[in-house]
Amino acid sequence: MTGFWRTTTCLALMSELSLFAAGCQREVRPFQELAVASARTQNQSPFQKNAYGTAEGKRLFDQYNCSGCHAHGGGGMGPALMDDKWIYGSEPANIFESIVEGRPNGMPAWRNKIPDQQVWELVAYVQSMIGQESIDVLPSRSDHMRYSTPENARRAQTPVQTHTP
Amino acid sequence: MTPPDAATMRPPDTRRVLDVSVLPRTVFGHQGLIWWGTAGFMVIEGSIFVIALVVYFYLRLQVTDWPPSLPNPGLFYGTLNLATVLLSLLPAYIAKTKAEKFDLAGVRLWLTILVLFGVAAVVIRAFEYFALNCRWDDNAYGSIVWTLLSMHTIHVATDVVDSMVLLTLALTGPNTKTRFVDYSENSLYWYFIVAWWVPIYVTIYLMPRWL
Amino acid sequence: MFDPHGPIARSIATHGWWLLLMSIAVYLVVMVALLIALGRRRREIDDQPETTRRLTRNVSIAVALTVVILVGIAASSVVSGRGIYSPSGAGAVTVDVVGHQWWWDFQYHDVTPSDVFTSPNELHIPVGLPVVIKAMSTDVIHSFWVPNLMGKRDLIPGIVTNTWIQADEPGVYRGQCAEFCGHQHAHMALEVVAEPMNTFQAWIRHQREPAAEPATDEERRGKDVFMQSTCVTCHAIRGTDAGSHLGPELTHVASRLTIAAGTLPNARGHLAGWIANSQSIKPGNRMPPNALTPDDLQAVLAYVRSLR
Amino acid sequence: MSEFVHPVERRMTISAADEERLRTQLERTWYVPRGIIGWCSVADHKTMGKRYIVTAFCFFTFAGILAGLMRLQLAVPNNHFIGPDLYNQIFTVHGTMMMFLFAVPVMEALGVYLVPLMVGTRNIAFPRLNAFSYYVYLFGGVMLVVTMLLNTAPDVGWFSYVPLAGPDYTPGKRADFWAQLITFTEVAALAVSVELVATIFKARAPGMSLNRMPLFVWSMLVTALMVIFAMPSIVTCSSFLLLDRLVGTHFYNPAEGGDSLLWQHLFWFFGHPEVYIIFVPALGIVSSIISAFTWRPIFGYSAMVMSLVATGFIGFGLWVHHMFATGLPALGLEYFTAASIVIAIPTGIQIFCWIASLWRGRPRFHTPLVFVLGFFAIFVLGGLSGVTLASVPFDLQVHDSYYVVAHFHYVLLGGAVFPLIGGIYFWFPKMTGRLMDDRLGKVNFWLLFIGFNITFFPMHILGLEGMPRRVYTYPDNMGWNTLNLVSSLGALLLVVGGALFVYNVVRSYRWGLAGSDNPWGAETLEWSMSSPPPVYNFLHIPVVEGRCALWDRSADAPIVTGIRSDVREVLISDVMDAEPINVAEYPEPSIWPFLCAVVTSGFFIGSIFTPWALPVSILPLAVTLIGWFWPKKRDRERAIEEQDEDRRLHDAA
Repeated sequence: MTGFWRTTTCLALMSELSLFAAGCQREVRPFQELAVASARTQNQSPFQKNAYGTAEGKRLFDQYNCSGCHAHGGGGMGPALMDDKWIYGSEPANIFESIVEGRPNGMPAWRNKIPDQQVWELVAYVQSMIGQESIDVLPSRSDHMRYSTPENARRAQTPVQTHTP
Repeated sequence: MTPPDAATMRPPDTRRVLDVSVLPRTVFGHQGLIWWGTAGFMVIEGSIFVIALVVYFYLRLQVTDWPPSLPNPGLFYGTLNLATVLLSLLPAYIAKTKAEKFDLAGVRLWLTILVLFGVAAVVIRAFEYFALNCRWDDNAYGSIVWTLLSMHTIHVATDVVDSMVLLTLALTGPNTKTRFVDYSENSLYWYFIVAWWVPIYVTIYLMPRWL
Repeated sequence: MFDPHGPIARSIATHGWWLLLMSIAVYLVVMVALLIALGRRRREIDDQPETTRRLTRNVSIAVALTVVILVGIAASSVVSGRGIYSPSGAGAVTVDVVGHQWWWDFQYHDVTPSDVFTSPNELHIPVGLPVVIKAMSTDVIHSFWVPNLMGKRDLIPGIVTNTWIQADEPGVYRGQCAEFCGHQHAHMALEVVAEPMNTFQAWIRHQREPAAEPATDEERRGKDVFMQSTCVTCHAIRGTDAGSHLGPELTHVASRLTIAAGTLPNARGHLAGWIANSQSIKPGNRMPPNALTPDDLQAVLAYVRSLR
Repeated sequence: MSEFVHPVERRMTISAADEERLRTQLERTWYVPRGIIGWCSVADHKTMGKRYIVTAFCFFTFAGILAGLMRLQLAVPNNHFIGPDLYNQIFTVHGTMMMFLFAVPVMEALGVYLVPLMVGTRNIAFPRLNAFSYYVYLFGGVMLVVTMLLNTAPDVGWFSYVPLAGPDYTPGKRADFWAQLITFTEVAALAVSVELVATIFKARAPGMSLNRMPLFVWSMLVTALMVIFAMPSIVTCSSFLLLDRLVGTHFYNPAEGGDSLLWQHLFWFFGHPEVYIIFVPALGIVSSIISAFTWRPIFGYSAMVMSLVATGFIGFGLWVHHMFATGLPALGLEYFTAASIVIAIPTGIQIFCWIASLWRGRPRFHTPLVFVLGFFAIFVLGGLSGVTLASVPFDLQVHDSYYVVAHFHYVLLGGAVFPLIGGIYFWFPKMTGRLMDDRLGKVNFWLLFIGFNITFFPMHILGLEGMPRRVYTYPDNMGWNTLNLVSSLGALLLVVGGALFVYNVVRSYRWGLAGSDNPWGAETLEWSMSSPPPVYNFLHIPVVEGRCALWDRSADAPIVTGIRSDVREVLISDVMDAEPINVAEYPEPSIWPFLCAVVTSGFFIGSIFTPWALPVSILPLAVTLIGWFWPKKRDRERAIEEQDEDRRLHDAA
C-alpha cells in the first residue's frame, strides 16, 4: 500500500516536472544569441518550440502586411496558409525559401527587406498556423478584432504537398 | 513584580465543573459547525457570482450595442431550466424536513426526486449553450455570457454529483445522525444554487433585450 | 519633485512639501510620545481610574488632532488637484502622445494634412503656454511622466484621455515611462524641449519639411543602401519612398538629441552601434540586428546623420 | 431544534489518577500519525501551522535572495549583471512570492497555530480542509520556485496588468503560471479563512464571549473575513486572464468590447484589502506582545476592536487610489482620496492606544517587545507616507516611483514583518519548548532595523527625484547613483540580519534554554498548557472568566467535563456569548486531502496548457473528494452507538 502511494506521488511529481522541462526551450527570449545562419542548412527553424519567436512572427505577419494577400492565413490573393495544402512544401526551409526568394504569381521576394532572424520568426508562425507546433507554444488571440479561431485552438493539420493552389 | 496569573495557586480539592455531556451531538442549522463551513463557501461563491455580474454590466458600458452584433440568446431552454430548478425547491425542501426528523425513508425518496430534477437541469443546460447564439471567443459579451453560464453549470453539476453520492450513502448506510445533517445541508446548498440562477437567468437572457 | 519647472509640478511640489513637513512633524510627535511612555519613571501599579481617565482624554485628543490634520490634507489635496486637472488657459498646441513598446511618438496635428508630422521621443513645447496632450497607446499600458513638469498620465490602449503640460522656463526636461511595459521599460525615456515661441515655431516649420536630399556621394550611396535594405521595412523618411511607420520616423532624425528613446546621445558612434546591433544596447527592442558591410554602414550613417 | 439544553454546573473531585487516565486517552485519540503516509495525513492544527510557517519562511528566504539580486543589479548604473528578461522575472517573482506565498500565508499560518489555542479548543474547525489547503499552497509555491529556476517565471509584475500580461504581449506560459499561482494560493487562503471564521465563531471556550476575545483573535477574524470578501475578486480576474490566454475570450481586449481597466479595478479591489489582510494580523501580534511585556491588558480594548473592524470595512473602499494616473473622472478620485485618508484614523487610534498601554505598564525590553518598538518607528513613517500617497496631486508625481517602493516596504516590512519576527521570538517557546536567545535576538533586531532603514529610506528620495519603479537599470547622469549604492549596501545588512535570525531559530531549536509553560507571564490561553502543547491542546477545556483569560482566572475556575476523550469531540458554542450549545466530532487524520490536493494541483497546472485538463481531472477529483467524505469505520461504530443510545432512551421511557 505504502509503495503504491509513493509511486503515485512520484509519478505525479515527475509528470509535473516534465511539463516544466518543456518550458526551457519554449520560454527563451532569443534577442540576439541565435545562430541564425546555420539554421538554413539544418532544415530546422531556430524558433522551433520557441513561443517568443513564434509570437514575434505573428506580430511581423501583421506588420509586414502578409495578411494583405494571405488574410490572416485564410487566403485571398495569396494561398491560404491555414489549410493542409502546401504548394511549395511545408518544411521550415521551404517556407523560408518562399519568403526570401518569393514565388510566382505574386509572392514578392523579401530578400534584403526582412532580416533572416525575422524571416525565421515568420516561418515559426506560419508553421504554427496549421498547428505544426506543440500546444504550449502556439499563440493565442491577439488584441485585435477577432478574425478566426486563435492558433492554439485550431485543429492541427497534416500538410499535404499539392501543386495547385 | 510577578505576572498577574492566579492560576499558579493550588486548586481546591473538589473542582467546579461544567458538565456538557448532556449537550446534543447532532444539530441542524447555524447552531452546528457544518453550517458555518457551508455558509462560508456560499459567501465566497456568492461573491464570485456578484463580481461576474458586475463585470457583465461593466462590459455593457464599453460598447453601444448589446449584444454587440450578435442575436439575442434564445429564451426557451433558459426559461425551462428556471422552471425546473424552481420546481426542484419542493423536493429539496421536503428532503430537508425529512432529514431533520431523521426519517431515512423520506430522505431516500425525496433525495432521489431531487437528483432527478438535478439531472434534468444539467441536460437542459446543455441545450442552453446552443441557445446562447454566440461563442465565448466572439467578443467580450460572448465571453462573459459563457462564463456566467459555465460558473453556474459547474455549481449545478457539482451539487448533482454530491446529491448522488449522498443518495448512495442513504441507501447503503451507515446512517449516523451527523449524516442527516449532511442531507439537510445538501438541500441548503441547492437553495443557494437555485437562488443564484434567478439573477443569472435575468442577466443572461433578459438583459440583452432590455439594455 | 525637487526641481519643478512648470505650473503643475510647482503646485504638486508646494503641496508635497507641505505634506512631507506635516508628516515629519506628526512622526516626531508620535515618537516623542512613545519615548516618554517607555522611559517614564513609573509607580508599581498604575491602574488607578485617574490615570485611565487621563489616558483616555489624551488618546481622544490625539485622535481628534489626527482627524483635523487629515481633513486639512484632504482639503489641500482637492485644492491643488483642481489646478492640475484643467489647464491654466487655452492650449497653444495639441499633441498626440502615443506609446509604443519601447518608444514615444509625438504627433503634431494640423488642419493641412501635409503639415502633420511626428517627432519620436522628443516633445517640443512653447515656454509659458499650456500644451494639450491626448494620451493613447498602440500596444500595452505606458505612463507619460516628466517629473520636472507634471505628474503621470497612463497611456491605455483603447482609451484616449486628455491632460496638459506646461514649462515656465526654456530647457530640456527628461521624462520616462512610469508603467511597467515589458523588456525595455527601463529604456523608454523622452526629452521635452521647452523653447520660446518663435524658436518653437521655427522648429515646427522645419519639422514639416520633407527630408533633406543627400548632398555628398557617400550620403547618396547611404540613401540607396537604406532604401534597398531592411531599414526601409520599418522606418519612414518623408520625401522618399520609405513610408513604413512600424518604427520611429527618421525624416529629421539628425536634429534630435538622443536615439533609442533617450537611451544614447545622438552621436555617430552610438548610432553606428545601434544600427549594427541594437540588441546589445537595448535587449528585446523591436529593431533587428543589421549585418551591413562596414562600407554600407558608414554610408547609411552619413545619410542618416544628414537628415537634420 | 428549538430548545437549548444547558450544561450542568456542579462540583466534583478529579484525582491525579483520573487526570493521568484522561491524558493517556486523549493522547491516543488525538494522535498525530507517523510515517510517510502519516505525514501526509496529519490533521492537527499545530503540526500544519508549523509546516505552514516554515514553508512560508522558506519562500520568504527565496524571495529575499531575489531581492538581493535586484539590489546587486541596481547598485551601479547601466549594470549588465542581470538582463531585462531575467530582471523582470526576478522582480515579478519577488513581489508575487512575498505577497501571495509569504505574507498572507504566514499570517494565516500563525492563526492556524494559535487561534485554536487562544480560543480554547482542541483543533481547528474542518481539520482535513486545513491539511488540503496546506498542500495546495505548498504545491503552488513549489511550482513558482521551479518556474523561476527554469526561466518560465512570470515576468509581468505581481500586478500582472493587461494587456502586457495578455495573450498578445506575453507569449509562452509565463503569465499563465502567475494566474494559476493565484488560483493555488487563493484556494488555500480561502479555505483557511473559512476554518478560522468557523473556529472563532463556534469553538470558543465557555465564557469567552465576543467582548472577551483576545485582540489577536479579533485581528484574525477580521483578516479571515476580509480574505473571504476580497479574494473572490482576484480569483475572478485571474481566471479571466487565463481564459483570455488559453481559449481566446475577450475580457481584456478593447477591440472586441473588453477593457484593460477592468483588470485594474478587479485586481485592486482585491489588492488593496490585501495590504490590510497582511497588516491586520500584525496588529494582533503587536497587541499580544505589548500586553505580555507590560503585564497589563491593552488600553482601550473596545476602541481597538472597533478600529480593527473599521479597518476591515474601509479597506474595501479605496482601491482606486492605485489608479489615479489612469485618467478617471476627478470627482471620483477625490472620493477615493477621502476614503484613503479616513483609514488612517483607525490605525491612529490603535497606535495611540498602544502608546497609552506602554505608558501605563512597565515595559520589559525583551526581544519581542524590541521588535514591536521597531515596528512603531518604521510603521508610523510608512503610514504617514501612505497618507501622502492618498492625495491625488502628490500621487500623480510619485506614483510608480521608488517613493512607493519605499512606502510599501515601510508598511509591509515594518508593519507586518517586524511584528511577525517579534511574534516568532514571542511564541517560539510555546511552539518548541525552548527560548530563543535574547542577546542574539537584540543583535538581530539592530541589524534588521538599521539595514532596513539604510536600504529603504533612500528610496523615498530616489522616488522624489523621479526614479521609476520596475526598471532593470538606470542611466548614469541622473544623480541616482549614490543613493542606489547606499540602498544596496543596506540590503547586505538585511541579508546578514536575516541569516542571523535563521541561525538563532536553528540554534535555539536544538540547544535553546528550556522555557516554562508561560515564560513571559502572558494572559492568553495558549500559555496555560505545557510547551510545546500536547496534541489535544487542553486537558480540560477551560471556562474563561474575563478578558485576560489567565490573569482574570480565579483560583476556583470551573473546567469543562463531559466531552468524550475516546473520540475527537470538541465543544461548539454560541457565536456571541460562547455558551456551550452542542458537541461536534472532528474527523480522524486521512490521506485523502493530500491526494485531493495532488489532483487539484495537477488540474491547475494542466489547465495552464490545455482546457482538456478540466474534463480529464473531473474523475480523479471526484474520486478523491468522495474518498475524503466516504464513511469510515468510525461512522459504523457511531451508527451502532446511536442505535444503542436510542434503544436505551426508549427503554427508559
